Amino acid sequence: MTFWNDPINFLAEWLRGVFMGWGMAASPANAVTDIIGIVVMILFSMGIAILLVWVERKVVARFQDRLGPNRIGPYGLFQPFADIVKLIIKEDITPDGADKLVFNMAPVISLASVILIWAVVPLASKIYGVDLNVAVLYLVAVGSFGTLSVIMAGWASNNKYALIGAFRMVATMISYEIPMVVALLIPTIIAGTMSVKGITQAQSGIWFVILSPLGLLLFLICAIAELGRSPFDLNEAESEIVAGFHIEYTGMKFGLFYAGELLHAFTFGGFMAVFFFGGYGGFFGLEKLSAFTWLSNPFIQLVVFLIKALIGYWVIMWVKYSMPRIRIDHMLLFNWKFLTPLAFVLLMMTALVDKLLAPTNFYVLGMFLSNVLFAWIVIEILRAYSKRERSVTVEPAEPVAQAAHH
Amino acid sequence: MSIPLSWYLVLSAALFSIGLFGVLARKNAVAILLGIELMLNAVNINLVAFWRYGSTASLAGQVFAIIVFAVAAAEVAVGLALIISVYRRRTTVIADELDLLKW
Amino acid sequence: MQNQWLYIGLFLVIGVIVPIVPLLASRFLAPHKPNPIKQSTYECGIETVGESWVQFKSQYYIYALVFLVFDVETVFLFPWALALQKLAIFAVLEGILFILILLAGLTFAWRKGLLEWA
Amino acid sequence: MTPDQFIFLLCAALIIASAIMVVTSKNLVHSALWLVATLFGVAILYALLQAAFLALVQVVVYIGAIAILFIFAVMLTRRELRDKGPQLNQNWGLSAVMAVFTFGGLFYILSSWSGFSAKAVEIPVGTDPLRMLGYALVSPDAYVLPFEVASILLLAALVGAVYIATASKK
Repeated sequence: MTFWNDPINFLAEWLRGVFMGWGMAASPANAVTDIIGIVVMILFSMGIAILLVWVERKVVARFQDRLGPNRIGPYGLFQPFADIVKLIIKEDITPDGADKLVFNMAPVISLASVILIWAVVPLASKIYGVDLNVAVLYLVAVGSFGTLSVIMAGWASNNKYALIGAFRMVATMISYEIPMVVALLIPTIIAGTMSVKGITQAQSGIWFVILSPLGLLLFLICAIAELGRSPFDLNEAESEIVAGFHIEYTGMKFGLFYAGELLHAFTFGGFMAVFFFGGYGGFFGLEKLSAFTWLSNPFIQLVVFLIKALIGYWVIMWVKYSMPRIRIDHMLLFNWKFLTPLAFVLLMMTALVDKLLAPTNFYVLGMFLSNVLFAWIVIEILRAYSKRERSVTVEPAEPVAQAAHH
Repeated sequence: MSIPLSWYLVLSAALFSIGLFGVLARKNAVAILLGIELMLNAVNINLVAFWRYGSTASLAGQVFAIIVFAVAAAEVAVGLALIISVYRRRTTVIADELDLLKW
Repeated sequence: MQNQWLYIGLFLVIGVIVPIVPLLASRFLAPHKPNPIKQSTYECGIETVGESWVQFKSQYYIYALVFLVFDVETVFLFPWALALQKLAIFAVLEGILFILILLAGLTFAWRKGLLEWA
Repeated sequence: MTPDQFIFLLCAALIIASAIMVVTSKNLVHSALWLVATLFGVAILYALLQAAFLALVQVVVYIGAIAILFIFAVMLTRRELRDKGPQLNQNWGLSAVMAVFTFGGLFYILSSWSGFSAKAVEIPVGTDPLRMLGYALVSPDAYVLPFEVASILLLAALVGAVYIATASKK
């Protein structure tokens, strides 16, 4: 074991040795090492969040044909630090009539719920917090704390806009959680495990995006909705309710919500990579070839994972900055009348095809073609539906005048 | 696992009693349902503890806990729907004031 | 197994402490000069009217209700999905029956006009 | 005291304290939030009992769905909970006595049972309770019937709740 093929365990062993050298017993030394590991992991995620502030601002600027931050540091890279300093020294206002304890707890829970996800993120085959055998469900469970923090913030602010924003956000989050869970069930079925590391390893041959492209689409849409980002950003429709549930939050408390959202978006990008694009793994088993064994080096894997996660994050940003906002009723109807039935039918189809074709040679082809066929059917149904809708909306030109008599 | 089964059972009994108190003493119907939730959780602690301390090969305890989850969800859904329906008609959720049905 | 959860627990504790640190820093570094205007509820400069905890549209509640039922059922599918590869085809169909019952509920809610934002 | 016991006691203190807050808090939203704390404590207990799946289901179902529904319901029926007057009815003293007696009775019955202070057996290495649960839930000679019945129960609850919630609109 050297630093280069197993950095975390190498450093942990070294630290443990140091602590034992100071006369510590074995189990406290282990505990302290673990705690240091956790702190490093969390600080790493926070470092990413800080970097994301810059990425987000720079990318949105480019989308809108602006320059973005470019004053502090090269390419404005140190802008986030200036932002943090500003947020910390800004006066923190608690509105009158706010429920103080709940008001102060909400941003902490919001960020903590995102940080908790990082306990299971497989950054590389040997760089991860813990390989939980129920990790997929863990993601869903941790997400419910995010929902809770939103409703706490909206309720405690003593502000109508905040409450309305919170209700919209919570309605979106809980509605889209159903197809999200289904989208998570699909990799679980294909890989036969709920451990994210196991799912990554199951993709060493072929990425799940080929086996279930519709699952990926489902996951992406639900991830955007869970994040409350455009086109699902009803929660903070600036023109109506200013900022939604965090309207009354100032200074660092707002900063925590903001950091949480950015980190959450990146984390979703990361999990998109884990569930559908082979996670830290190389490309279609490339690392098994003797010329590419260097791909299974943990540092390379870490870089590969971060690049894939960034691409996922970029797609989420791309959608955010090029889509208009959808009305709340349309958004909820889209989920309950389209996405949820689609998700369940897709789940049934995946389970059946997986079961029937797994022993045969046509597995990959069958899975892919069944997805294509299913997508085609859905598109045809949608086309027929929209044709009918259009024929309905053209008609009322005359009856309107008649209706006025009643 | 150095915790004896009795700890779990006593904790669960205490939780059950607190829930019972909530059900009996609260005025607000929503609060009464909160008490029922506590009681259901007490039951679930027992079920899971008995699974763990009995034979782990038989999954009856876990399966029953899952059924209790489903029952709790069903109870909350119907119970709260009833409360809201009553609230719409009578604009009150105080259980003592819902005394229209006397016979 | 247990150690994994201990690890998650530690992660939880530290994950809560990390957001609190900047809040505390802000408490010591930021000015604190409250006044009634500053602390009033912000509604775009217009003075706030009536209670802030307004009664909201009950449709949100209906969605939450449908969500509750669906959430419970989809979560129960996880053990089935996990064991799927080694299940007999009959058992797979059992799971599919479970999903179909779920979809029947959705169809009911749909037919009843419950999903409409009316 | 072993670390396990320490965690258990912390967790038990959290559960009991927040459960008491649930039944005594004047503000119902606070009650619901305290319920979240209680439920979270119970989830930790499940993790301690090595029922990882149930611990997570507890969080997803109770905190993610049931608690949210409770908060929604409280806000929908807010007119009455402007925290005026006591939240306990006049029989609360009697109720407290009954609760204490229930606890005493349960404690007495349990402590006279022979298995009261049983120790846990180690889960055999190599078994995966979660996967076993997956088989058990859908295999015909195990629990497939309760599983499907639970689904039908939830369907019935959905139908009933929806009917009740919409009937009063007209």
